[in-house]
Amino acid sequence: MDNLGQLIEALIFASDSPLSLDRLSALSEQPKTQIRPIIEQLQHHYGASERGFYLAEVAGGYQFRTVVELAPWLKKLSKDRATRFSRAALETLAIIAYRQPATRAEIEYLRGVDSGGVMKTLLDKNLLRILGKKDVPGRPLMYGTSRQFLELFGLRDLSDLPTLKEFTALDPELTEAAPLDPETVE
Amino acid sequence: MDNLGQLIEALIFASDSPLSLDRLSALSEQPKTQIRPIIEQLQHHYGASERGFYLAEVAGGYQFRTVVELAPWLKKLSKDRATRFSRAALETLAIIAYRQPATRAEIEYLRGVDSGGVMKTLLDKNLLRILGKKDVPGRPLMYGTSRQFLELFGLRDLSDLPTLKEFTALDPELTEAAPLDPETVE
Amino acid sequence: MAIQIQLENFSGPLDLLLHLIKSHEMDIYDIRIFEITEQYLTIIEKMQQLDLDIAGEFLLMAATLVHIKSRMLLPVSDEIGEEEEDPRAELVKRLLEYQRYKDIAESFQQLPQLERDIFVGHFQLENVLEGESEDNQVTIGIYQLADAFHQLLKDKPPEIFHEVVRESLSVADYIDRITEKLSQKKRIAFREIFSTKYSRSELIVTFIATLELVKLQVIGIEQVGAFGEMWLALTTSVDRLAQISPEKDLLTYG
Repeated sequence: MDNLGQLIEALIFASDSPLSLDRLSALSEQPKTQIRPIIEQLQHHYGASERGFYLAEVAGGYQFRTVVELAPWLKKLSKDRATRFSRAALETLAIIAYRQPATRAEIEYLRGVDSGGVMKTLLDKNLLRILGKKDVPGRPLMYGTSRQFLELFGLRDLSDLPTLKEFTALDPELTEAAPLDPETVE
Repeated sequence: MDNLGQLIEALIFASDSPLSLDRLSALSEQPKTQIRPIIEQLQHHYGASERGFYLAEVAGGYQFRTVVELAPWLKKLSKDRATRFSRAALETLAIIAYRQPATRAEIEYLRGVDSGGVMKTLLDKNLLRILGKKDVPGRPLMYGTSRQFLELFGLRDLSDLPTLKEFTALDPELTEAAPLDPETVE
Repeated sequence: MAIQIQLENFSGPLDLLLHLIKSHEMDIYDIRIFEITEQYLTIIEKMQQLDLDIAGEFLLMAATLVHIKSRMLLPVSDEIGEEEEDPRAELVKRLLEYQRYKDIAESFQQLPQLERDIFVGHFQLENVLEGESEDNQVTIGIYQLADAFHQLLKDKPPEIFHEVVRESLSVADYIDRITEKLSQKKRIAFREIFSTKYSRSELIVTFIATLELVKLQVIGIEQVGAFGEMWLALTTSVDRLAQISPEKDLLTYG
């Protein structure tokens, strides 16, 4: 593969949107007549040898795309990553970690949205546990974090969690969030 | 290229972070012994033919990356994507990379300046992580570098960092990180 | 020596000291402390005259230098047999160690950096994510956990708990306002639906109205990146909007 071919391949690879012939020509500072045969070569290369991706022509430009047949396998990439959580899960976990024992109502008040689903997921993943029932009318369940939670975050115990004060101490410009209930927070 | 090869290539291609052998094995539902030779094949394929990108081993996994020689051309693609690191940020990163787990006090003693703000920025960029609290009075938070740090600089792991000996060998005693004066630090 | 030095150009007092040592061709192990202290103080004074803010750390180092200087002036007593430590020793150690991390930082700068020199692909997984609600994934660690909690508390003034939203502010009205905005534009930023003129109660009702619309699956929310802008878009036709109106009466927030 010659140098221009290498460059065109890398440009298409690295761009986050399809690159048109015009753009490729501008970026590589080469005339389109030079680039066209390279595109054809690349299309041939990736098309012929049954590779994992091919050079697609989309939206007036060129872009590498994974082959359609592999979609069922690639779907799994976006799921179950141990260290990746949805924002909702992270928020819920954060509230429970810092305010335990916490009731669902408290969590939903802080998050402002229904949190039943995400709490169920966290319970299923063994990151939460039920601590008992709260002695108030309705006797709601109280939740806390589990041993697996500590393991996931590499904490020895809950006192290893940074307090809000320590957290805001990092940046003098961060104003310390007013704790709702100072006793529970710190 | 056989089917498993095609799948492995597509998985690595489509993932937004490096994929380890373990993850590739889990995603493809094939034993690692099957995957290892495929990786080697891919490394060979992309390495030998001077393509625009190659299969890099980084942060404990595999990822396609553009070849470094093309940097001057590819830069044009990244108008505002690249993060420019300040000297302060790089110094802080350097200290933490080599001395982790490091406390904020240690970092500030070495740098001679308040480093809370710059540490916060690095934490926000996921380049640092909190490792827990140190077992000394006051239990200060300990910091270390993250997987994203390895990805940023294309390191396989921390041992890929140049050894301290390679830097300013003015003092033969300084081959290792100098012990800090505990009184000044804590 | 012409004082062209800008403190901002130095990452701290150690950096400035190293610069002075180098520019005066001194041996770092045998710093001429009188000379260096004088140089250092001149710079600091000049800065003060120019009314520039000098960070406390620079002043602290000035004090340290003066202290070392004064200790150097003390006669070394022969009576105490023990070898007395060079008053400069601690500073030298710090300077050497700092110099080293400064060099490492410089080498980091030279390393090929992702998104600056080296790039990874940005792929379209064909037919993969279509129709799938891509839960906004975030990397988590202790820091992210603490940050999430901090954000929640910060965005939540404590008093709201017992606040009763007045009858005059009906969620239904605000639902109408949001859907009206959305039917004019294809998608709008989450922040845009909150007028800056809104009172806190109005902000809350607008927020509840947004949640209600998401629950009714009339609008969708998408977020680019972990803390990126959130975008709202209608997921239903304008015709269907009319049908949800009766349900709005059931909303009990008003």
